[in-house]
Amino acid sequence: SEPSVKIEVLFFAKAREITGLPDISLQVPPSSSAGDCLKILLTKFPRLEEICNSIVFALNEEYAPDSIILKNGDELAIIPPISGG
Amino acid sequence: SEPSVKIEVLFFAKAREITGLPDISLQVPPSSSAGDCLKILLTKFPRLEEICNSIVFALNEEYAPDSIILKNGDELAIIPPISGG
Amino acid sequence: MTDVGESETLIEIVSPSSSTLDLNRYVNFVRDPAAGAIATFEGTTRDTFDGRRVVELRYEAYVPMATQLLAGICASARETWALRRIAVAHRLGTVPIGEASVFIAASAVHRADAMDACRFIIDEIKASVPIWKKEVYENGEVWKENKE
Amino acid sequence: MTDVGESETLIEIVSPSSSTLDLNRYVNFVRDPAAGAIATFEGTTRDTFDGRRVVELRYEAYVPMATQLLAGICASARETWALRRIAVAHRLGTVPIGEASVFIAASAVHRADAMDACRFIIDEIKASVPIWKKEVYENGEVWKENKE
Repeated sequence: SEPSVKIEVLFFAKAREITGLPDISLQVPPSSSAGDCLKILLTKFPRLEEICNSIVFALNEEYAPDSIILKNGDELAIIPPISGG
Repeated sequence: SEPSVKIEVLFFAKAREITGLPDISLQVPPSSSAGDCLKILLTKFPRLEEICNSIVFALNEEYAPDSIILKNGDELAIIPPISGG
Repeated sequence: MTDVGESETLIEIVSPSSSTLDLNRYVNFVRDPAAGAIATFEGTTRDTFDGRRVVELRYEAYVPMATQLLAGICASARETWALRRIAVAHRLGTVPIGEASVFIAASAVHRADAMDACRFIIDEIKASVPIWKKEVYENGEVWKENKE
Repeated sequence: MTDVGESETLIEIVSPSSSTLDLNRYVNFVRDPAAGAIATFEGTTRDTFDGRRVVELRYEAYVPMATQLLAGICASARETWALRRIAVAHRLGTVPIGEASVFIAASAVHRADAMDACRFIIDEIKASVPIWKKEVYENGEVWKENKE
């Protein structure tokens, strides 16, 4: 059997408010991309729809494209539009 | 007889060091320009020669050209190259 | 509070439980006998936005990533300009009206380097560092987005 | 000390008998609930120039003319940028190594205005205000000239 891919997902700002959680552990199918993961998250938290066109991803503390493939132990952050400063 | 023109001359920085004075009162011929006044000052303080190509004038607290005509009671400042900041 | 250990660069993301940013400490950090110039930028909480009365701002950050990116921005600034010392601080949690949310100080031998670097750092912070601000009004609140 | 009375602009040429410039006082002067940004510039005495060890700087000014010109520079800045408050201070007499000879603070709703104005003001001071600095070395001294 293929190895399971267990990741940590972090939510910030509006994403955190919508999910009501700062982070969750998530099991995703092997070879899932960050974009695939977002689809899974949308089934769990349908209100993420509100922001899913404006978010970007960070994988292990670096900005990453939707297409990036997740590995076991990865930390995937959901980054809504930033507003620091 | 023509009215006398008595002015106050201010010296700053190297001009003050050369003359050894912060200011002097000076009688100049009627219709003298600032440049004419400098020639008079050079006869009194020959070492002003060292800086006379780099100075500019201020008349009554405003920058003024060499050609400006002095009037009685004017304050003429000898402005060596500035270096504030 | 998160410090990055490079001796001439100080980076702090200040936890919500802390009080105001200690601006003098950052200015003194960048003060240097070899420097002829210190430029600073302070971002402060405004009392109005588009005519709406702002009560306070609330900041949060992805702290380890933000700290890394700030260190990278300071390193880029050093590659571009001849800088002596840099301090960058961002406050988290509630920031009342008139107080500093972000503070940058840079020292250099020549003034243009200090001023250019300061501007580059705040522009990069706004463009790329994962920090979020919620504007709280008397009757509502909104997560802001940096447009620039 | 020479103050210009416009309520939102503070101009001070600080007499030789005074101590260090009180930078916090100027920053607090420009702090404003309607401002989102404060930019500052501080010119400090460097310990070396062209490899020569500098002991101290000594400043003098044509005070009434310098004060007028500073007021004019601040007025020009206000015509060009949307500013809230401005403070400009220049110290006279001896300024030891590492201390501020000049300090500028400007507040604005938007950061570019505060930073642009700050840079304009220091550039204009260097270019046009009758203030002179003598650099004192261990073995000599020279009146400086702003080249820029």
